[in-house]
Amino acid sequence: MPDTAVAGTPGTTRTHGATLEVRDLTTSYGPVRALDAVSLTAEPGRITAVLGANGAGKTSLLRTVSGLVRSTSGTVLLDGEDITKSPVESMVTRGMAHVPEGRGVIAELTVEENLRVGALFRGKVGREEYDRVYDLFPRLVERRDNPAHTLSGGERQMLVIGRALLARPRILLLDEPSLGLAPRIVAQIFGLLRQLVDAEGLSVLLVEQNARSALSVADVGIVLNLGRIVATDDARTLMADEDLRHAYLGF
Amino acid sequence: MSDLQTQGQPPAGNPATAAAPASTSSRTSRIPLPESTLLRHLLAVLVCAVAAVVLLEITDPFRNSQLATLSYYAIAAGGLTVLTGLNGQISLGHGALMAVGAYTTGLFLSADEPLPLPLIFLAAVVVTSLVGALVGAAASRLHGPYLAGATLALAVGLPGLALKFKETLGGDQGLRVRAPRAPDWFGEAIKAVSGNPASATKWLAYVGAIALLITYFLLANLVRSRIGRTWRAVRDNDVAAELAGIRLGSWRVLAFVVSAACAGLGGAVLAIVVRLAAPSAFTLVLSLALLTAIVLGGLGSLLGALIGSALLVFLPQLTTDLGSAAGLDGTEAAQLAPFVYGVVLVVAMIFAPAGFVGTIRLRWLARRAKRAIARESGR
Amino acid sequence: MQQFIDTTLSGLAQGMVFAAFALALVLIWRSTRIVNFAQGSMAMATTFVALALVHAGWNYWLAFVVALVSGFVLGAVVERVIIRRVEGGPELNAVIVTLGLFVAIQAAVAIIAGSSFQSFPAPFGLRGFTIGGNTIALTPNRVFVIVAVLVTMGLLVALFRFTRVGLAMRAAAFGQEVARLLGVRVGRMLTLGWALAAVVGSLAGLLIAGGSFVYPAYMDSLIVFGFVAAVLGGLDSPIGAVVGGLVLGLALAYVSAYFGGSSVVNLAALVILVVVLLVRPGGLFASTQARRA
Amino acid sequence: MTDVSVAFGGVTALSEVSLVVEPGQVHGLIGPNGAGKTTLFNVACGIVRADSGSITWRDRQLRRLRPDQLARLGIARTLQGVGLFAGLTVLENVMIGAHRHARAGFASALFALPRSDKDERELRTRATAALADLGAEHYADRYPGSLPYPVQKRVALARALVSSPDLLLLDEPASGLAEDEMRELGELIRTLSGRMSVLLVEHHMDLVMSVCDRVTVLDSGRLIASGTTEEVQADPAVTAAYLGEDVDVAHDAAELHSGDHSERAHRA
Repeated sequence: MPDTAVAGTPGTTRTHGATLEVRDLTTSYGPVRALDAVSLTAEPGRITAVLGANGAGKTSLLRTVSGLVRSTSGTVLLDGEDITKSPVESMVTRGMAHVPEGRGVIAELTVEENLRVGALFRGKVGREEYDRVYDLFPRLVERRDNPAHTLSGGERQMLVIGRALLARPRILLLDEPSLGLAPRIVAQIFGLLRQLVDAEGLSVLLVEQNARSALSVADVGIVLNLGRIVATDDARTLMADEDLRHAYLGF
Repeated sequence: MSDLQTQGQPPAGNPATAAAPASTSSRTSRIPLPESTLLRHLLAVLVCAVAAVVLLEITDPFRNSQLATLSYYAIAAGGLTVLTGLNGQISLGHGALMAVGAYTTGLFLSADEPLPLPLIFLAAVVVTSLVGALVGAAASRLHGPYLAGATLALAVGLPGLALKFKETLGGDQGLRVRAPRAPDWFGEAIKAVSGNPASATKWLAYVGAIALLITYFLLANLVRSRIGRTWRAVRDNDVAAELAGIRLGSWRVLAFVVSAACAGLGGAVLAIVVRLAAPSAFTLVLSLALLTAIVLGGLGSLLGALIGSALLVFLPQLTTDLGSAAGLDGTEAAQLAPFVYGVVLVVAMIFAPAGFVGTIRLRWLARRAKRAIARESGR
Repeated sequence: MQQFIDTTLSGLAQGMVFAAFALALVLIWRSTRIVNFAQGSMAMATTFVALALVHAGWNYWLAFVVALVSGFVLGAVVERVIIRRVEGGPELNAVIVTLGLFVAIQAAVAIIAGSSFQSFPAPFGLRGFTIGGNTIALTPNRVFVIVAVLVTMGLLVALFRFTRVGLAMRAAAFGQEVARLLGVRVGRMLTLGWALAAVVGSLAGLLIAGGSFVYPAYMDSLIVFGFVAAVLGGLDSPIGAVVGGLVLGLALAYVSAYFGGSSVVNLAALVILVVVLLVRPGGLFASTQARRA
Repeated sequence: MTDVSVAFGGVTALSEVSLVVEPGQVHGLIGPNGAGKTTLFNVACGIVRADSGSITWRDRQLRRLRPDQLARLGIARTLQGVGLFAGLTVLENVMIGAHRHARAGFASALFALPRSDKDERELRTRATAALADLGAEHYADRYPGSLPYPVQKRVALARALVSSPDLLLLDEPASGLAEDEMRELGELIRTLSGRMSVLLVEHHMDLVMSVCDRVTVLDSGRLIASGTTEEVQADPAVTAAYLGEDVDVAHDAAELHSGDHSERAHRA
């Protein structure tokens, strides 16, 4: 196991990740149904990848899970506790970190400030935890005092993942981390994700359009189409499946 | 979902199951109205004119003068309804635009041999329209708070001109306006209609009523036409409007000009009714009162503007009386009216953003839609 | 020369007040995309609180502090009870609501305190310092005005830069959704933002009232000047608001001194506003670059 | 459209993209999220001005024209979502679409001259016909907000069609539709192609592949493939753009940690 990056990092007192269970979740935006009775489970120590073309409902799924959008019906359970109606602000204290689509950096704040916002709810956070993020992403060190809007796409992605880690999540929701990034950078970020999951046992629910990259790192793959789950399988099996290609490309 | 099924099939041509009865056809089935917009609107004007004569003749001189006041508020509010309600541009500068009309009228009337009144009114309208075109051109690139702030600056800044040009505009004291006398035929006509004596107040009330009727006739024509529809389209979704071939800037400026023209006429009527054009008459409070009138009446409805204006005229009276009864002294009681305006603006925007007329209309529409859906699913 | 120096000094002092007022507008705009047209009325109301206390025999400074605290409370209540309902809705609705508050608060104060002119005490002398036998337009009170605004700005910078609450407020203002996902109580931060802005606005009201007359409409032109100053600097930029306030203060002082007196000051502000909006709609310090990225 | 490039504050959204829409054809424009499809659309209808390159329609240079001018030249567009005027009835919405055919001016409207009435009647007839074409004439007097989403989409389409455009730009017409509605839409688009040229942005591949004559594929602001539907389906670059490439995750992660600057090089 490649553990060069993560081994020996301080502050890994976390015991285990959290189990996220979604049951019959349905979400509508006005008259448009974005999610139709979706059920899935994300388990500790595993990366669960949700795949599908544009408009399949992937982002709606994450937004409903974290409470940004209210579901029409269905339940979301975190370690067995019903969090369907919990306010968004409380999710992070329950151990859920949601990294939204489009690299949700706060553009006006500096890199360091963005990181600090990530740990705000925890009260005082030791310097070593910030250093740990900078160790993971050495590229951020030199940009520390630059406003986040000056960062490149890859750097932003590193920043938001680092920021999410500062919240010490037990489950990480990632929305299209590959969007607009060069394949190399995507591979790097996914690789790092794998290491984190293996080393610390957290759960990851990864939403991706870039199916091959996502499946190469994930344990389980779920394919959404028009708001419905059309396939759930082991990542490796899914990779070889024609259904996947069809869901995406229609041929 | 039943809608989809009705949709998928070719129209059955069965009027009983048609989604919504065409409002025009249901209207004509009850009261036969002429097809032509012109005739229809002229008919309405005629009815209103008769009503106005009756109203003015059965009420005392004090009420007459109140109705004259109502007419200039309603004229200006009608213009503001076009701008804010139909076109979505807010203006806090309409008080200042009324001032332009009032001062123009005052200046023309101060000539040794003044022009006939209609010509003077026309001049006031033209001058104010020009100012409105200028303001509108600047405003067409602004939105929401920026536009509000800019027109606010206009409302506060423009009266400064009157102070600056003391000799012609009379400074703080304002410009005395020589209200024109009633022509002889007017007295005879009134005597023939009701037997009442024809006072100067009555004459001014009639002038106001005529100006109001003409304004609302023309505005109603615009609202009903392609022009009004285009304004509403620009208000609702400017990108989609532009994609449909509408040049946003020109249409916004046009709305401002029409609106300013009304403000100018309102100011002109105000000048002869009050017999004074002074900066203190055109403060920000006037602009805000106009805004209250149209919000209260329902943004975008001429009838709403008229009702709102009526409240502007009669509400201060009512609240002042109430205030005095509650033991407030005169100046304190006079402040109750603006207090109510303010509270009304806040409450209306929070609880009934569609205003008085708008809320009723929305209720009706919702009921109609519900009925239509019920009918479809019953099929 | 003497006149020029005097004009500049009084322009600077005026500009400082405009800057404070503009800053308050910008604070609210940044977090809620609303221009608070009621800010002048709110500040006026708190000034009347101070005046009532002074009349009741309180010490000026105590009254001053109570006025600022009442500003804080008023701002918080207004946001929580009223503004919350129109936040994020059509911008026209929010504009109309703040205008309604503007009128209502002003009228309420007039009903309670009367609409006559009342003199408001100044904490420091109103006689200019004497330098080399000439009395210049810099009075101890003006020094106080300038210092008070500078101290307030310093405190705000410290709050936003160095405290956790300040960071949370900025996060809430710039990235509502992200901030919520990170556990920031955005609603609470917005309320706090309005409350702080109301304090700064109240400060401007108290400063401009010092040694002068107050009446319910005395802040009417200040809301216009504050808005012009804020737009001058670009509604998004606190530094822009300060610079815009100073520029406007100086410009108006010169206009008043050299072109036709105080009657055209309002008109001059209008002209400046229109020119800026037409030439640089985003203001002189527009940070559109950051917004777009 | 030749060599069109657009950049937003240093970020290149489109890089030297060229495409030709033939008269009477349906041309599909596809690509993954963030590929630049919407930007290209915005350039074509004038909302965004291209930094370089040229856009020609019937020998006219269009690059510097505003959307309303383009609309008057016969280029109509639907918006993502629906973009209807909420305060106008369905019929009025469609009548706005016919704006470029209106003749009566301000004066005739102000005085309600018969000319204005006649004009209104003509617009209404046109609009009613357009609604009837799409089977939505029942809804003429309703307000868009009270209608089901698929019906709103039809109305939006009717609004674009009523101007009898020569070029129709359809922005994700199938989003939010169920499968059977999508099939109807496909048939409709096919019938349109005889009357006008259609440029279609869509991510429902079934629809694109069944209605388009030619397809252009964008990825990261670049054109990666263009041709008939069969040609595009067979193109490995297209599959790679959509599904991503196989990558050796474990290997690359180590590189990230060593702080290489490959991304900078890539972006340059």
